[in-house]
Amino acid sequence: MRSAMETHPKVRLDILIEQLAVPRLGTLLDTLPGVNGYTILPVQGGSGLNGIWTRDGQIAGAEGMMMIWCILDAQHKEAVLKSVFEFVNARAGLITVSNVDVVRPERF
Amino acid sequence: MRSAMETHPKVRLDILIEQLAVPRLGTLLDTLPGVNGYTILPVQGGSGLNGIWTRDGQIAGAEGMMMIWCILDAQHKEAVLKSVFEFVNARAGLITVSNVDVVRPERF
Amino acid sequence: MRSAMETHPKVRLDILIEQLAVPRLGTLLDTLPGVNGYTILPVQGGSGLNGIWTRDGQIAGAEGMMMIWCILDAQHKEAVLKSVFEFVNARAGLITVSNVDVVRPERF
Amino acid sequence: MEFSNLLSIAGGTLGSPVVLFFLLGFLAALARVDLSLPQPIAKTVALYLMLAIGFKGGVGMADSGVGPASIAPLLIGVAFSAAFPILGFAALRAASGLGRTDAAAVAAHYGSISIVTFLTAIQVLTDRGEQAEGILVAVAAAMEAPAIIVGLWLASRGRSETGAAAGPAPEEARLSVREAVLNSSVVVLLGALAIGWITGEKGMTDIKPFVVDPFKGVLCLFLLDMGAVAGRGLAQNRRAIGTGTVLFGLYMPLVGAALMALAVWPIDLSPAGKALLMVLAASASYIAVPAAMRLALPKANPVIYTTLSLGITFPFNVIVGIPLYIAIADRLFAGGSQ
Amino acid sequence: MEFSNLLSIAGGTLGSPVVLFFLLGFLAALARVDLSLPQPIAKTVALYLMLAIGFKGGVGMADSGVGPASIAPLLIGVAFSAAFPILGFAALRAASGLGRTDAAAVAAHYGSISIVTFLTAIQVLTDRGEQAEGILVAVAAAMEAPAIIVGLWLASRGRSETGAAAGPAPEEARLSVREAVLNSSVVVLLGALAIGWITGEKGMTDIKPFVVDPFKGVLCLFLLDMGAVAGRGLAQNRRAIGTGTVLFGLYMPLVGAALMALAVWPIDLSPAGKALLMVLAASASYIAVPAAMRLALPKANPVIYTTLSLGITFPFNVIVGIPLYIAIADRLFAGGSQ
Amino acid sequence: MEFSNLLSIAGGTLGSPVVLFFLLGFLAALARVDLSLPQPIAKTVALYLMLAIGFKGGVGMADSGVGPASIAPLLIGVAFSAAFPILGFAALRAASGLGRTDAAAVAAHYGSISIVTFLTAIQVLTDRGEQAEGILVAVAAAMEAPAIIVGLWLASRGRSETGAAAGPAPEEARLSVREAVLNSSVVVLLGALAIGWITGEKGMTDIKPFVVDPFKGVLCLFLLDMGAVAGRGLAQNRRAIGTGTVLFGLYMPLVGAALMALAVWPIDLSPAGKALLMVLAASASYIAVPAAMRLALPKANPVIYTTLSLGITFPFNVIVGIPLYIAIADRLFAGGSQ
Ligand SMILES: Nc1ncnc2c1ncn2[C@@H]1O[C@H](COP(=O)(O)O)[C@@H](O)[C@H]1O
Ligand SMILES: Nc1ncnc2c1ncn2[C@@H]1O[C@H](COP(=O)(O)O)[C@@H](O)[C@H]1O
Ligand SMILES: Nc1ncnc2c1ncn2[C@@H]1O[C@H](COP(=O)(O)O)[C@@H](O)[C@H]1O
Ligand code: NA
Ligand code: NA
Ligand code: NA
Repeated sequence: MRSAMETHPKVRLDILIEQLAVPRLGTLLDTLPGVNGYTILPVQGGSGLNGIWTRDGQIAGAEGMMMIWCILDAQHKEAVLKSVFEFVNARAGLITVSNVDVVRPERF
Repeated sequence: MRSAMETHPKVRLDILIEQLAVPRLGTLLDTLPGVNGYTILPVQGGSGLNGIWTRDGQIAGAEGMMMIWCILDAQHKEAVLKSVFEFVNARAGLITVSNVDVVRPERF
Repeated sequence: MRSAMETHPKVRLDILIEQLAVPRLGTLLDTLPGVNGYTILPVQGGSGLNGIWTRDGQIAGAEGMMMIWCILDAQHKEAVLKSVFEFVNARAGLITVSNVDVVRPERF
Repeated sequence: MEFSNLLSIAGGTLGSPVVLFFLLGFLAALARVDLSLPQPIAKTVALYLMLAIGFKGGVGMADSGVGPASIAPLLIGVAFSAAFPILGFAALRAASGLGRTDAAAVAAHYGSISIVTFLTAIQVLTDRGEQAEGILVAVAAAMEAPAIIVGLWLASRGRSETGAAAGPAPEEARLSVREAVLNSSVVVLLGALAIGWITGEKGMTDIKPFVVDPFKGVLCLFLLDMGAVAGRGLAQNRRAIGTGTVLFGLYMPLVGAALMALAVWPIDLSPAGKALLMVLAASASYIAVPAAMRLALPKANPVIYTTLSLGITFPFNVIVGIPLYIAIADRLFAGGSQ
Repeated sequence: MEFSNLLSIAGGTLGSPVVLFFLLGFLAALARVDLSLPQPIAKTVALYLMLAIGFKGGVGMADSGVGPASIAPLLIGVAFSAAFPILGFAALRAASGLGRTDAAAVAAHYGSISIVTFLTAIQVLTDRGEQAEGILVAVAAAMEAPAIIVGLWLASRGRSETGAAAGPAPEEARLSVREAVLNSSVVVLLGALAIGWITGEKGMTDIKPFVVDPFKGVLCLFLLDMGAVAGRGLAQNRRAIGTGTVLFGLYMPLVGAALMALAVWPIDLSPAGKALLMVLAASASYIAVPAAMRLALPKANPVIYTTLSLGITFPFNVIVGIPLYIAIADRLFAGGSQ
Repeated sequence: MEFSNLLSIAGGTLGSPVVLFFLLGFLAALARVDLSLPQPIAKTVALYLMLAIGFKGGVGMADSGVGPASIAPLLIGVAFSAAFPILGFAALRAASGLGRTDAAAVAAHYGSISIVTFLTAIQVLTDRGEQAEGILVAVAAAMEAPAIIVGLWLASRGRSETGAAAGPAPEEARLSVREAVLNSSVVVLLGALAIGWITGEKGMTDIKPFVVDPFKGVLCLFLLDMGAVAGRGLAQNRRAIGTGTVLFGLYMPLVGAALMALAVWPIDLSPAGKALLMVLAASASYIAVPAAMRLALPKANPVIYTTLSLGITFPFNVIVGIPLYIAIADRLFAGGSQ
């Protein structure tokens, strides 16, 4: 008997991006074939080449980043990564790609 | 000389789930053999088959998701995944599985 | 033609640590060779050997953890992990290590 | 004169900062400018309003005493909350084309009540110099749960018919009802009611600068947020719900208010109290019931019930409904006594 | 008459909205309904209360002047905070079965003070028409750090004994004390005290509608939250701490208050001021000290010290202790002057 | 007498709780103690202040009417906002060694306005018993966007020169200007202005305990936060910006205020109104413009423009500038009428 918990390989993108740009990135993702959804996680602060920042006390959204978590099928990886990288590279941000397994492959 | 930083393979689950269901998922996880802990991360918003949502302005917990991060030993992966998938599949949510290394294997 | 989206392997650290200790961990990371940045994500709650906790209602920072996300080059993995583990092991916390790919290798 | 009375109430309502801030948030959202508050603030402002309204209700009960006359509105409220979802369910199944689960979920919302609509109506009445009995706060709280129970029952009747489990598992249903009955809004509302009752006028003197004086201003801020959330939901999802369903969100409040007007006719209650019961009947939940449905009926589509109750019925009630119900109550119930 | 006086104070306290909201949050938590505020709100409400109480204290100091008589309570407070942990440590080691590190961490909490208990007592006194000297706010702030230093010293004495490092590394200890002395609550408290002192009655007129009028209502909201957090901790962890430790959380406040009553007997201070010093002595920290212990003694079990100070001693003081200490102070110190 | 007048205003400003709380947050940050508020609170307090100041401005407009005289300050404000960045850009390119993109971004900040500085100045005037025309709120709002448009134009002129795209893509520029014009602060400010205008004194009576009474106290809390953020930025980044740039942050407000003093000389406006226009001219944006620059000019270094406007010019204006501009306006414009 095959295990009921068969899993299927997919690709995970983690995109760190300025929160001001999140709506536009969302619009971009919504149009990309192969992207059926994404999830936005808040970021509290960080450190990088441009120094340290924190969300505390800020009234404007000017400073501050968000993390986008997006699961997709490997067949769309190349094209999605290309579009997203183009967007992110024009501003402050990072993208990492990794491999994950999921249970319901048809969602992605 | 062996390295002091020997690492050990473990399994990482990322579970996206409606925040209303988090207490019950927590209760479930607490009873599963092989789960010694889990961590809850807030989620700010997202997009999926049911459209876009955001946490902003919401007074009720009805909308809104959380991310559960759980590290466990590979030997329990199958059983834990089965139980968690059953729970998550009945509602809105996603699970991904990936491989990580840890330093202190006995914690998990 | 080589793909424009060539990716490069890097190492991802996820460090769960008490939020009170985050500034000191940040200071430590800033001094470690090979660490060019890190990102702090808020944590809402969790469960472990010391029971359940949640951020809700807390006025002091005494309870509460943060997640540190740090991408680095494999060549520094061993040394960074050693220093960070020493720090984290003295207090409540977890570290996981995993493999990711990035587009711009020179950032890390 | 009646019509001019309605117009004057409607004018008073529309000229009130409370409603204007709601419109500001709503219209800005339709123009894609988001004026919503950060979630921790929105939740706390809601909690504050529960606390304040509960406390004031309790002090009111301490002042005027709670006689046997208070039983009638409580019973009417509970009965309405249990019966109205059945009517709503039938209407949705007949005219809106929703499936059993979605229809049951939506119907539960309309049997239950919207505490924000209730608050807004209290403010409009206060601005007119009218005050209702403190017990109404308890009635509002008591009207949340019955509709949920009946809604889940309506959904679960599908189970036997279809073989598949359309309704909730019994354990889920039990937990969801507990959630609805014991959600933090209701507990704060009833707890503050009890504290107001215990401490009475002395307690009121103590915390009046917190619960009374800034109340209306805080309500403005809150309705700015509610308008923003309602408008955002409408802008995003108006295409996701059919015309029959949208119409339901407009006529159902009127039906509810009309039925309630009949039910409260004979009982001993101030005209303001009767108007508030009509408002409760006309309003649709968007705190307790969406949460309960999410838990107990995860397969019901939240976009439908949320957009309908928050994006359509709530603005309708704030702008059109409340002045209308008050004018009708005025005409029906205050006429005789004046 | 003394007993009836105690009863009347206790009745007054229990009938106060502030304490009733605390009980609401506490009892709801025991029934597994969480009424806690979102963290950003809880933190800001705490900050507001520090700001308000500091500012009022400063204006009080500007009004009445700060004479050499203010030195005595400051010195007594600091001495108490340094000495009391030694007594607590001995009691815990003898009767509660805690290890050195845990005992030291707990003892530090009881030498230090709870600003929320202090605020509640001020409110109870204000409700009785009594007012203490403004300098008491500075005394409260000064009592935070000494207990931390002594607690860390008690923990570190184990180092040489056992070989293993029971106590903190010196650098950790230094940073933790800095953290405790310069944590944002203390800085806002003392900063607002200074600003109140500088701006005096004129400043008070300016911001009275913010720092005075809504104060008691905000305190109700805050104690609702504190009750929720205290009850939640107790419900989750009551089995994690032994009976000897639980008893410590009940008798230690009484011992502290009694010792403080003796210490303040001879000094020149209002009865309300003396009552407040007893409250400070009886209360256990749950802002500064837990943070310092987390940092400097990561191996001490936070469940023990948090549950004890917040889940046991804090409710005990709010419900039983404060009326008791005030009644005693009344009897001992006001008797002569009346 | 003029000098003593300046001193008395400066003394009054420095002795005001509002400025003292700013200093508390600022100095604590320099001593590495962070008194900033959690972000949801900071955002909401800012929103509250917009709402309150807008509403009061609108009621003021309803009271006194809005005549053709209101056009002049509006036009002057818009013209200033469009022209001043050109001057600032030239100065930065000549004396601060900034590249084109950074200079354009900074210059846009100084043409635009800081609403917090504006609020602080209104409070100082109110404390002196002076009140400006309600229309000034609309002027402040109108001065945000022109500077952004001109700033982006200045940056984009580099495109053709260098080949590389120094300026924003047209689509980015359009969206950023929309963002600046329709950011939620501006919409709330103008929306509340409209609501105040519509509801007038009646609306004011309704929500005065929310928008007026606690206003100054809330402003204290807000400036505590702003001081903390300004001080933190300065402490972290003072080495990242050159002396020429720092000096720009000190002389540019003086230049702006002086030019504005000339511009408003002939027009029909209260001395308080003229003083406020000088304050607007002197102040640099840190809400709308940083956001627009982040979006439209991602390659401009945010450390420079944020540190300069928030860490240098804002404290300078709060402590030195506001009393100075008011004293000058007093001398120039009130002299004749007294
Ligand atoms: N190596 C890294 N790992 C994780 N996050 C990073 C890393 N480098 C930069 N970041 C994040 O990206 C933000 C902007 O980076 P930067 O533009 O280098 O200042 C930082 O504040 C961090 O939040
Ligand atoms: N492919 C995906 N990657 C990441 N998150 C997703 C994905 N699909 C859905 N989600 C998240 O799951 C939520 C519910 O999805 P859905 O039920 O498809 O609307 C969305 O709002 C997202 O937060
Ligand atoms: N296996 C695990 N997976 C994910 N998070 C964990 C795990 N174990 C512990 N944690 C997190 O670490 C915190 C402290 O753990 P503990 O010291 O075991 O109580 C918990 O509250 C969780 O947030
Ligand atoms: Na209803
Ligand atoms: Na104590
Ligand atoms: Na300016």
